[in-house]
Amino acid sequence: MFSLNNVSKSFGNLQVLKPTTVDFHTGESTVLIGPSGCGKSTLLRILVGLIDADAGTILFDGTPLTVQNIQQQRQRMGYVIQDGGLFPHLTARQNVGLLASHLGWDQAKVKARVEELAELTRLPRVALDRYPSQISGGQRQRVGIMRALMLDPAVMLLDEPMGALDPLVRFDLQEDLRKIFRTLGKTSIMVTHDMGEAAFFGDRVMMLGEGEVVQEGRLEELIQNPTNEYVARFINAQRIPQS
Amino acid sequence: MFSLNNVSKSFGNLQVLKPTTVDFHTGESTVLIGPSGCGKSTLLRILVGLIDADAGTILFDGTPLTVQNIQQQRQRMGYVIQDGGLFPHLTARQNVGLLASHLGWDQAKVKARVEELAELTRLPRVALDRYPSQISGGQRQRVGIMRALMLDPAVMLLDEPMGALDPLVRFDLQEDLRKIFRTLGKTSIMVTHDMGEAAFFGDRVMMLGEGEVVQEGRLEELIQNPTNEYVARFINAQRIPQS
Amino acid sequence: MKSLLAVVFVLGCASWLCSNAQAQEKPKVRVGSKSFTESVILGDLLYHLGNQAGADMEHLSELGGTQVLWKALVKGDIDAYVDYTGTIQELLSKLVEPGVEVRTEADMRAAMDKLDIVMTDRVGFNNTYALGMRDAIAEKLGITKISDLRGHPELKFGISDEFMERNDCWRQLPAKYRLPHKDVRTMDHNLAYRGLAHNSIQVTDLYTTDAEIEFYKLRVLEDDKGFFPTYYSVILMRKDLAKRAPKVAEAYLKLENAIDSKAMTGMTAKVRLDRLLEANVAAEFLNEKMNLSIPYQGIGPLAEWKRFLGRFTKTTLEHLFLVAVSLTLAIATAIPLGILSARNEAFGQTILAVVGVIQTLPSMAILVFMIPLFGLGAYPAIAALFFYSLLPIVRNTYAGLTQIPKATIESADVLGLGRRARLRLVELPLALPSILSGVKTAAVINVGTATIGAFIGAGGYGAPILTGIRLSSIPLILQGAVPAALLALIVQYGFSIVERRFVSPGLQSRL
Amino acid sequence: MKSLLAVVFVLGCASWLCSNAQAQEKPKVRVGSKSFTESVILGDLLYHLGNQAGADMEHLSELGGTQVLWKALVKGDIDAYVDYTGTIQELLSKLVEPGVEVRTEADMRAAMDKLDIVMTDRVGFNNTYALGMRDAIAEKLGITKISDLRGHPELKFGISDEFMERNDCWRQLPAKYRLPHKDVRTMDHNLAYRGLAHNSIQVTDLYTTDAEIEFYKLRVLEDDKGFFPTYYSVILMRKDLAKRAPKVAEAYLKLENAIDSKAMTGMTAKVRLDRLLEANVAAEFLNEKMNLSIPYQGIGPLAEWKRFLGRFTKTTLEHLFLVAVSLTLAIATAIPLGILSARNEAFGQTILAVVGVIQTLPSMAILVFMIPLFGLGAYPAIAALFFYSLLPIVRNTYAGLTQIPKATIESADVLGLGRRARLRLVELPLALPSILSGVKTAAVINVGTATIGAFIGAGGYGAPILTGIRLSSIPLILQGAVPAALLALIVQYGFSIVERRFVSPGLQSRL
Ligand SMILES: Nc1ncnc2c1ncn2[C@@H]1O[C@H](COP(=O)(O)OP(=O)(O)OP(=O)(O)O)[C@@H](O)[C@H]1O
Ligand SMILES: Nc1ncnc2c1ncn2[C@@H]1O[C@H](COP(=O)(O)OP(=O)(O)OP(=O)(O)O)[C@@H](O)[C@H]1O
Ligand SMILES: [Mg+2]
Ligand SMILES: [Mg+2]
Repeated sequence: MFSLNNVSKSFGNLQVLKPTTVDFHTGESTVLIGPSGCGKSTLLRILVGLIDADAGTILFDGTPLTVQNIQQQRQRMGYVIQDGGLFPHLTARQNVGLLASHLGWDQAKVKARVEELAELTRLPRVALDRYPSQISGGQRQRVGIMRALMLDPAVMLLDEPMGALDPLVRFDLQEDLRKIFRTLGKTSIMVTHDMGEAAFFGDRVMMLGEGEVVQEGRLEELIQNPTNEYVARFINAQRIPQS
Repeated sequence: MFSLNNVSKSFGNLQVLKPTTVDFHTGESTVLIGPSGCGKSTLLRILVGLIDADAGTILFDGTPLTVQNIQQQRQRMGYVIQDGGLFPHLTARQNVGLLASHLGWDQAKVKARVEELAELTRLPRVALDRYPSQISGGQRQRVGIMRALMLDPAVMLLDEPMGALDPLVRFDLQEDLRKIFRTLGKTSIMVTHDMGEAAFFGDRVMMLGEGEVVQEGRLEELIQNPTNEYVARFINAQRIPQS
Repeated sequence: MKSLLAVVFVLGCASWLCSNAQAQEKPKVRVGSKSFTESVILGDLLYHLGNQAGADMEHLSELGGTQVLWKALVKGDIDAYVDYTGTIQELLSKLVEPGVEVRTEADMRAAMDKLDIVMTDRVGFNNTYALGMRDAIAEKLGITKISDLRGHPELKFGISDEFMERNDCWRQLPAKYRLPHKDVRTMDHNLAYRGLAHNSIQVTDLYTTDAEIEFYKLRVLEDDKGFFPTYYSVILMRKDLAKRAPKVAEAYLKLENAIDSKAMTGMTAKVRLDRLLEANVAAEFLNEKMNLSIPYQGIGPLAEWKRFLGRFTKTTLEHLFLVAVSLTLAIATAIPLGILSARNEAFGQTILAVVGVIQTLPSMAILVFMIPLFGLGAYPAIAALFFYSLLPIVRNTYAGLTQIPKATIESADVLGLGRRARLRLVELPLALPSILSGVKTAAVINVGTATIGAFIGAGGYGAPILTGIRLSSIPLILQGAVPAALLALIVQYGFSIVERRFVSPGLQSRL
Repeated sequence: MKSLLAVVFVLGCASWLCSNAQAQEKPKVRVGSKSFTESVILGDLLYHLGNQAGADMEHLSELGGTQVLWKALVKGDIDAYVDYTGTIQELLSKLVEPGVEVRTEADMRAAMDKLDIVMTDRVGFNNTYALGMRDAIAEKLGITKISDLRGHPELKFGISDEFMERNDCWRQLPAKYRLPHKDVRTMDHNLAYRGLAHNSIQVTDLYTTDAEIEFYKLRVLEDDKGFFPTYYSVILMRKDLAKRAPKVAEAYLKLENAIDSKAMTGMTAKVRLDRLLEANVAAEFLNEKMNLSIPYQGIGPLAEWKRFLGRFTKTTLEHLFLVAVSLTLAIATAIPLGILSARNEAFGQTILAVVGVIQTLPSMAILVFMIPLFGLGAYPAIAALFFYSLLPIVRNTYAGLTQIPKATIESADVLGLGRRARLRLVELPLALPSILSGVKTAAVINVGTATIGAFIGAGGYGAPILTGIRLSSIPLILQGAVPAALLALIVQYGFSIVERRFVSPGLQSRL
C-alpha cells in the first residue's frame, strides 16, 4: 500500500528520520513502537502528506503521492491522532459527519453511519451532540476514531489512538477494530506505547530508534530475539499489575 | 489533605458526581480508575478549583477552598493534564519556568531547576527551547509534568500524566516520581487507565463509576475481592503481551 | 392628549364632509397670491376664512406678480387678494387721472373705490426694510429704535448691497438719523445673519417679516422717524363679493389689524425653516387667533412630531440606503480580499497596504474624485463609504484566518477536505468572531462616515448635522448625531445577533 | 546638474568672502523698503545691485511707511528706496511752495531735484487698480482693453467693496467707459478670484501686480482711457550717492524700465504663493535680467526641492505629532478598555457601545465641541483623533482576549498565576496578534483622519489637501495625500515589525 524509498527528514539539524526504505503491505497491520521523540508521528505525518520528506519517494498504491493527488488520496486514508484533533466549532456528531455531508451523503445515511460508529466505539449518545470542550478525553479520542472510520477508508493511520481509553473500552475497541481491519482487508499502521496492544494488533511490529528501523517482526519475535539490549529493555519496561 | 463532604456535580441533566464524601490523606498516593466519562477528570478539576461543585464542601489542609484563597493554594498544587496544557506562545523552558520567574526567582536558579527536571523526565535538551507545536506528544507531556513539579508542590494532581510516554521513559519516571512523593511525603492523586501504573503508584486505588466510588483499596485487594463483576472485568481488561 | 387630538381630527373630518355636502348651494369665491411665501400664506388665510364663511373656495396660488393679480381682480377672475400699500400706490399712480393725489391710504381707498374694488384697513404688518440687532445685545445696550443707535458709534454694521445702493435706504439713512458709525460693510444677507450670531457685526438691514428674525432672535429696531417707506398689507376685494358672498366679505374684514409683524414672521418661519405647508400654517393661525377649528394636518405637538418623524424617516432611509449598500458591497469585497491576503503572504501585505492607503484618503478628496465618475447624489457617497469600510474587514479576516491553530488546519487537510471546503467548513467558521469584529468596526465607522453624504446631496443624518454646524444649532446637530449614534448601536446589536446565531457555541469561551 | 550647482555655490561663497575682505575700502550704502511684499523685493533689488557695484550694502527692510522712508531719505539715514508716482505726488503736494504744479512726472522730478533727491525714470510697472478676466475667456471674446467690455453686456462683474466705493473707481468707471453691465456684485476679493475660476463671474477688479494674476492665469485689461490713477514705481535716491558710490547710482539707473508688470507679478507670486525669500527672488531676477551671478539660495530645481522639503518637513512633523500623540493616548486607553470589556460581558457591551457611538460623531461636530475645551490648534484635533482611534483597538482587544481557548486560561489559573499575572503573561501575549491588528487599523485611520487637523489650525498633510481642494489643484492635493498614504504604509510596516518582534513565534502559524 505504502512504499517508502530512502525517505528522510530533519528538523533543523536534528535528523528525525535517516534515509529509510520500507513497505507497508496491503491488508497488513503494522505497529510502530519506539522511544518518545524517535519520529513515529513524523513518519505517519509524512505518509499522510502533512510533512514533506526531505528526500526519497513514497508510493501509495503504486502511484507517487503528489501535491495534486494527495487530497483525493486522503479520502482513502483514515488518520487518528491522540487528542482527536477535533474541530472546536462542531459537535461530535458534526465532526464525524463533516466530510460525508460535504461529499453529498444523504443526511439519514450520515446519521445512521455516525450512530453505528458510536455503537462501535461505545460512545454515549449524549456525547454526540456536545462540543469537543464539553466531553471527556476518552470520549474525544473515540470521536476522532469515528471520524477516521466514517468513510470506511482503505488505510488507517493511528497515532496512539487509544491512549486515553479506559481498559474495558480499549479492550473491546481493539477487538472490534482488528476484526474490521482483518475482515475487510484494510491496511493499518498504528503507533502505540502499549505492548499488549502492539502484540494484539501488529501482524508486524516495527521498532524505531535514532531515526531508523531498529528491528521488525511479530512482537513475540522481538521479545524472544531482541536485536540489542535496548530493544529488550524497551519491550519489557511496561509494568504489569501483579495479582 | 483534601476532605470532600457530599460533593456533587451535574452537567445539564447528566449527574457526573453523585454526593460523594471522601478524604485524600496527606502523604498518601491515590489512584483514580474508572470507565471513560465517569467523572475522574471532573473530580480533579473540582479539587483544583476549575469547576465549582454544585453542592458539598471541600477542605484543603483543613481550610475550605474559596474563590479568595484558591489562587494562593494552587501554588501548593501541581496539576498535570494529558496533553500538557502548555502555553503555545512559550518555549518548553519558558512554560516550565513561568511561575517561578513571575514569583521572582533568580534566573540562574530557574535554569538549574528546569534542567534538573529535564533530567528527571529524560527530556532531550534540544526540546527545551522549542515551542509546544514543535515537540512530540511524549515530550509535551513531560514538559507538563516538569511545569507542575517546578515549585515542588505539596500535592500533585495528575490526570493521565503518562499516557503518551514510551514504556521505558514511563517506567523510569514512575519510579522517580514515586520515590520523590514517598521521600518528601507528598500527597498525590493520579488518574490512569494503566493497571500496572495503578498498582505501582496507588497506596490506595479508587474505582469510580456512575458518579460514585465503587470500590477502593490497594489494587491487589480489588483484583482479589472485586465488589462486583464489572470491577473485575474492568481491572483485568488490559492486554498483557504474551511472551 | 391623544384622544383629544383624535376628537379634533374627527370633528375636523366631519366638518369637511359637511362642507362638501353643502357645496352646491355655496357661493364660489376665488382668491389669489403672488409667488413668495408671505403672499401664499395670506392667500391661504383668505381661502380658509372663505371656507369657514360657507363659500366654495379656490386659491389660485403663486401667480406671476402684481400686474397679473390686479388684472385678474379687475376682470373678476379672482375676488380678493392681499397687496401692499407701497405697491398699490405705484399701481394707482398709472391708473388714476393726472392731478389726483394718491399718497395717503385714504387716497388709495378712494381711488380703488372708483374702480369697484374695496381696499380694507391694514391687515396689520409692515413688510419693509428695517434695521435689526440681536435681541440680547440690544437689550443690554437699551436700544429699541434706530435713534438709539446714535449713542453707540462703536457698533459695526453689515448691510446688503441692495440696501446700500437704494436711494431710500443707506444713502439717506445715516443723514436722517445722524448715525455716527464708521464700520459699515456690505455683505451677503445670509452672512450678515451669521455675522450677527458671531457678533462680528451688530446691526444689519432686514425685511420686517424675515423668517430669520425669529430664528436668530433678533430685535427689529423701530423706525422712529418714519424713514423707510411703508409697505402695509391690505386686502383688495371686488365690491360684488359683498353681494355674492356677504359672509366671506365680512370674514375678510376680520383680518383688519389681525396680523402683526411678529405673527407674520412666525408664519413665514414655519414655512421657510420648519417646512410646514402654507395652508396648514394659515389654518393654525386662524384657529388660534379667531378661535376657529379649521382642520389641518401638521401643526400642534402631534403634527410637530409627525413632521419631525417625516424628516427623520427621510434622513433615516437615506442614511440606511448609504450604509446598507456600501457595507454590503464592502463585506462582499473585503472578506474575499482578506482570504486572499491570508493565503499568500506577499500578496496579503500588498492588499493590506493598498486598502490602508485608500483609508488615508480624505473623504472630501475621495468625493471630489468620485464626482466625475458618479456625479452627485448617493453613488459617489456609497463609493467613498465602500472604500472606507474595507480595511477593518480585510484586516480582521486576515488576522482571523492566520490565527487558526495549525493543528486544526492539519486536521481538515488530512480529512481530505479540499481547499475551498476547508475554507468554508473550517476556516471561516473559526475566523468568524474575528471577521465579525471587523465588520462591526466597519459598520460603525460607516454609519458615522455616511454623514459625509450630506456634502454631496445624498442626504442622510449628515444633512441636519451640517446645517446645525452652519447655524451653530446644537439641537439640529443632535437631530443628526443622535439617530446616527442609535443606528450605530442598532447595527452593532444586529451583528451581535448574527454573532450569536452563527458563531458556534463551541467557540464561545469567556474569560 | 548637481555638480554644476555645487560650482555655482562655491563661486557664490567665494565672491561673498571676497566682498567681505574688501569691505573696508567700500562705500557704505543703505536702502529701505515699506512693509509689503513688493516693496521688500524692490529694496532687495537695490541691495543686490549695490553689492554688485562694490558697495557695502544694508537693507532696512519693512519700515513703517512713506513718511518714515521719506524722512530717512532726506536725513541721509538711507540712500535710496522705491516709491510710486501717485504717492510721490501726494507727498510733494505738501512740500513744495504753493503755486508749483506737480502733476507730471517731470514736475515731480524737478521738485525732487530741489530737495537734492534724484527721481529716476519709471522702473517700469504700474501698480494700480485694473480690471481682469480669465485669459482663456478674454481670448475667446477678443477682449484686451476695458473698452472691449462694452460689446459684452452679458459679462458678470464681481468687485471688491473698496473698488466699489472709491471715488476714482467704480463710481466713475462705467460712465467713463460707457459700460452697459447690469450684473455687478460686490464680493470678497479672494472669493472673486474663485468666482472667476468657476466662471460664476467674468470680470473683477485687481491690483496690477497681484500675485494671483499669474496663479489664476488672468488677463489684466488695458486701461485704454487712462482712467485709473497711475502708480508707477520710481527709485528715489540722494544726490550725494552719485558722488559717494557712483557705481551704485549708475547701477540703479539700470533698473529704469527694467521691470514690467508681469515680472513684478511673477516675483510677488514667488514670495506670496511659493514662499520664497524676497532676497532670493530679487537675486534670481537680476541674474536673469542683467546676466549677473548674485549668489542666492532657494531658486532653481535644487531650491524648489529644498523649499518643497521644508514645507514637507513641516507638515510631516505636524502630522506625526498629531498621529503619535493621539495614537499613543488611544492605545493606552483602548487596551485597558478592551481588557475590561473582556472581563465583564455587560460592562464590555456598554463600553463597545459607547466607543461605537463616539466613532459615529462627525469630525466637524467633535471639533466644534472640542474648541471650547482646547481652543484652536493641535489639541482639539488630537482629542478628536484620540476618540476615532479607540474603537478598532478596544474591539480587537476584546475579540483577542475572548477568543483564547478556555483550556489555556485554565492552565494559567491552575498554575496559580493571579489575574494580573495571567493577563500579562498569558492572555495579552496570546491576544497580541488581534490587538495589533486593531492597532494597525486604528493607526491607518488615524493617519488618514489627521488631515482634519488642517480645519482647526493644527497643520499636517491636511493643509495642502484642503488648499488643493479649494483651488482644485490636483498636485497640491497629492502633496498631502501621497505623504499621508506613505505615512500610513510606514506606520503599518512599523507595527508589522513590532508584530514580528513581540508576537511569539509559537503563534505564527500560516495557512
Ligand atoms: N463542560 C461540560 N459540559 C457538559 N458535559 C461535560 C462537560 N465536561 C465534561 N462533561 C461530561 O461529563 C462526563 C465526565 O467527564 P470527565 O471528563 O470527568 O470524564 P473522565 O472520567 O475524565 O473520562 P476519561 O477517562 O475519558 O477522561 C462526561 O460524560 C462528559 O461528557
Ligand atoms: N515542527 C517541528 N520542528 C522541530 N522539531 C520537531 C517538529 N516536530 C517534531 N520535532 C522533533 O522531531 C522529533 C520527532 O518527533 P515525533 O513527534 O515524530 O516523535 P514521536 O516518535 O511521535 O514521539 P512520541 O512518542 O513522544 O509521540 C522530536 O524530537 C521533536 O522534538
Ligand atoms: Mg508522537
Ligand atoms: Mg479524563
